[in-house]
Amino acid sequence: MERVAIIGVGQTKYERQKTEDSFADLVYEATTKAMADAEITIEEIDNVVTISNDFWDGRTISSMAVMDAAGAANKNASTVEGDGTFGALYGLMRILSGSYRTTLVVAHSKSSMGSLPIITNSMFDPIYYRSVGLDGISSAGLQARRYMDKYLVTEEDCALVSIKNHHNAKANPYAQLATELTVEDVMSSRALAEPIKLWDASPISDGAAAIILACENRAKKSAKKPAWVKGVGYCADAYYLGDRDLAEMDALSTAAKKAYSMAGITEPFKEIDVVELYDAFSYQELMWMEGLGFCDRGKAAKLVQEGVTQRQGSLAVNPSGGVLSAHPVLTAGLARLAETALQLRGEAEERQVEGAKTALAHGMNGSCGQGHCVWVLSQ
Amino acid sequence: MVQQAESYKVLSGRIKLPYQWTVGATGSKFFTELRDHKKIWGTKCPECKKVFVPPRKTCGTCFVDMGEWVELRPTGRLETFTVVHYHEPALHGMEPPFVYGIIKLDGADTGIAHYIGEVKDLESVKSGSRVEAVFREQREGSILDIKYFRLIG
Amino acid sequence: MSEKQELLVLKSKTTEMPYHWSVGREGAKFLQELRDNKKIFGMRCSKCGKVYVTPRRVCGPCFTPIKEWVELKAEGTLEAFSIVNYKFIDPNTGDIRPVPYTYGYIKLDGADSTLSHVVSITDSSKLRAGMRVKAVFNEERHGSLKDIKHFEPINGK
Amino acid sequence: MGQRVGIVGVGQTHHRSRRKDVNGIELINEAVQRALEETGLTRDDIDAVVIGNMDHFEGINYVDMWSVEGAGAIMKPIMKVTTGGTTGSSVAISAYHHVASGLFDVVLAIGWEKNSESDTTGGIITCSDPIWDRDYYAGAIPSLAVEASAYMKAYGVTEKDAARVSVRDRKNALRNPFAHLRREVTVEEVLSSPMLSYPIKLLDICPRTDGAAAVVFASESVAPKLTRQPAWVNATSVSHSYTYFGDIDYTSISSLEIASKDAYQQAGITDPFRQIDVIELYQPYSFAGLKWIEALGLCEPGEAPQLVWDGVTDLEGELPINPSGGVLSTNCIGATALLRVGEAALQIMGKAGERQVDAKVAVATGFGGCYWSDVMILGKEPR
Repeated sequence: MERVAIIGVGQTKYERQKTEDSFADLVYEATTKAMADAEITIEEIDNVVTISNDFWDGRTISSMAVMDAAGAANKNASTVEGDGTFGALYGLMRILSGSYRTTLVVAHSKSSMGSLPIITNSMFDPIYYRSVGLDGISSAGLQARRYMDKYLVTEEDCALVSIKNHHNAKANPYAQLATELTVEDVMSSRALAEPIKLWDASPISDGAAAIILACENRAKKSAKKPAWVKGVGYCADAYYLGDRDLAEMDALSTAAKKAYSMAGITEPFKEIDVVELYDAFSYQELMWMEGLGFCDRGKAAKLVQEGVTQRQGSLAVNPSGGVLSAHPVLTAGLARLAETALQLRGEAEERQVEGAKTALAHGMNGSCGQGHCVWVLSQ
Repeated sequence: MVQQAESYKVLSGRIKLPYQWTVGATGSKFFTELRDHKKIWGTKCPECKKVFVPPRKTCGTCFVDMGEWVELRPTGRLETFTVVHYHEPALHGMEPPFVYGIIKLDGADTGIAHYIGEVKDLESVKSGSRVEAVFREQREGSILDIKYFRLIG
Repeated sequence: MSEKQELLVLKSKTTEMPYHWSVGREGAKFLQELRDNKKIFGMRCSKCGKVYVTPRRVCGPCFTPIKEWVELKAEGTLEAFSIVNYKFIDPNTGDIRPVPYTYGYIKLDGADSTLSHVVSITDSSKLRAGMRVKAVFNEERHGSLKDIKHFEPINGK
Repeated sequence: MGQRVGIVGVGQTHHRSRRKDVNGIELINEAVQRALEETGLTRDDIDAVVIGNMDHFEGINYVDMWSVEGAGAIMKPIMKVTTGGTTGSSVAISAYHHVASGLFDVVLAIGWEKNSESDTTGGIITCSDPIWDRDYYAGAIPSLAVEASAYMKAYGVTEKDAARVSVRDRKNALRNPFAHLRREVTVEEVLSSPMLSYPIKLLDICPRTDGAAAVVFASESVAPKLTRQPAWVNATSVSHSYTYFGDIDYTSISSLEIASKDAYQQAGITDPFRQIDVIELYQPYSFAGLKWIEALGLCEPGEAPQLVWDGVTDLEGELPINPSGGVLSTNCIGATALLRVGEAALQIMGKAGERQVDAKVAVATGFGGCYWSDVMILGKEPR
């Protein structure tokens, strides 16, 4: 694969409700920040990929609303759904195909705008599933229970993830929920869909993120240290929840294997220094760590207990505070990529993982982690 | 809920469109059997031999049409469940706390997502529990013709 | 399967999806002026000089932030129009939208882009592209584009 | 540089106003199975899938995830591309980049819509800005009417001229077993059909359709093994400017001018009328069959009616346009632009059956969003 790198990143602060800004305004903020970061002009951006979702945006062809704000006028632009990692993949392909040199990828999310239960209920097929009324949280409850039953993971194990990530968020100026919690705080928080409680769940967030991808020639001249893309993989499992063993994550393992083989990684736990993954719920961080091959099934909780995944640990997971501390749905994956780029540059400030040379960013699509996207990046 | 800002700052509105979702011949057979005979049918893949409930026209993995219908008993095993503690009237009429489960019917290889009803003690719901379907009196040809599953034995 | 399989269609029960769209600072100022002072403001791009009547933070072609406000007259030219005379569901209400009505693109004096709104008359013989029209404001205004009741022809022009 | 890419197979459903016998997933599966059959591939041979539609037409969120069983994407990479009317061409262009990038060798592009499942105009209205446009916007017809009126006024074009375009496309559809509307119409019928919004009448405008299309893209190392004559992708271009409806100049389809010029340059086309052999135009209404072929540079402004009356764009003419019957005969929106690409590919591959014309270079276009245009050029020779 030809070498491609992230040469600029921009994020807004993630907040519960950004009343003053339309979602196009958020796109403009993230875009201009990424351009400033890369020290690049809009003329030098030769194509744009935006991330939109017509349900979350309350608008058909929602990408139409952000074309001006993304600087896409008179450029080849396209739009991908998902959490931003999939859109970034398309941006990557457009460079690898030899068609473009620099892709701006920008995602926005105003999760505060719509009804989260109704929008997530709309993920379920209208014939067999939707009328039962499942939504993003209750379906996750089904998965959490299955995973915890099968691998004897406890609610306290999950609480440790929540404690770590909300603590990490204190070092991240973009994060929304930064606080010190105890196991007791998490355990006694309001039950949503057992075993998921309020502090096991991510918040509703507004915010945007942008990255600029560049071909090797351009990246070599980059103002900031490029974060090189070493491997990518993505994969989708079966759709109906009842078709899958919800404790397993074959799609994630497949995506990770692909990304690792491209990146030449054989021992992910040893070779990867920092991980930003899509922890929409505390249990998911444990599951995805296992799916990513950092440990055997059911053993992630032990790594968390031992502090291995702390920012100072040997495998820092979500030093940004992760999705648990800010969950702008359509942006959250791209934010993971932006954070890993900052880590590899050594510019993650208070949340910097020392000596981070190789990083992994993870994104997700659909309910209960049906689809996954894995990126491996290095200095 | 979001804060109510002045209308000139935040426009409150809605998207309200009517939908008529086509069930298709395979799903229609499933629903009419449920409605007319209180029977649950699945489809069986001729290649991998998996029995899909709810039924599908095509096996998504083997990518062949599944012509064979298999009648299932209304009993099965609770694969997983969750007790829901919030109220969402836009989505269903259930009062919290109530229980969702994924039920694998005897003889089926896939699960069905549904309510677990008649639960007197929430602690009694366990993964692996035996359950049976309870049908509605008034059935209209939808997945809700099964009122819920209840614990047995 | 029997050859006479009845084919079912499921009608949606939950069709209403509520949204709270942020107008953005610029749009909010526009709507506030409309509501409080019956004034229509445009925004001028400092680079290309274009005056946009739909307020916005950035000029798309120039990719330059727009800061300057320009008060516009509440009258202008009907650039183009179309008499809508077919039935469809209005997604704002879920019901059939009343027709006929005249959908028009109005270029307010001093603006370079158009505003889409309704024109008061539906008689095609009395409408022509290029005719002069003015905004008629509602007495009760709530801070939305509906504070303009409609545009109507300016007599004799 | 990336690898060269060719289309090796096309599958589509028999398009209908309402397919009550299949749900959306099953509809998609029909097109996918046909595309696989056509290429002699199995599901295992597909490396990745790209899919698109417009969410609010069926009310299904995360369609890529929902569709996997029908799309053949279980345990495979799948991505959803969404750009409104241009979705089908955006999906095709995305599939091209998937393969050209070198990450994949065989990629399936899927476009679909089940327009019978909701109110199409109501769904389209939700594409307008909720604050600035949605209260009065009435779908695409009024803005197209504006374009048509301005065009008629500028060049003395008549409603009858446009009717001739409808007559051509509906006649061509008779030769396409997959087309939705397969009944010939006369100029008189078009002119006397109900007026929707002057000058657009019922028979000037596209129908709404249930249907799906699946197109297989393959790399240069694989494509020649799968088919005798791949349809090589010679150019792709996109013009998606504009955010607000009020900014658009409805009297010119500048996006198509920009996109086609760009595509011609990539494909080495300097004289489009001579060098292009067949066009599948995303033509949502009859007047576009005149004005937009001028935008494509086939003739001077105002000359299109004569070209059409002279039969030049008929199936037997020098430059056939819409041999498939086009959008006026079939319009399953998310599939519509992909069908243009698929039909253009069938013409290059020599697999267009009764609607086959002699073609070395074919052009497919997409239209949608804020007057956006996409162009893809396919050829017998790779570039």
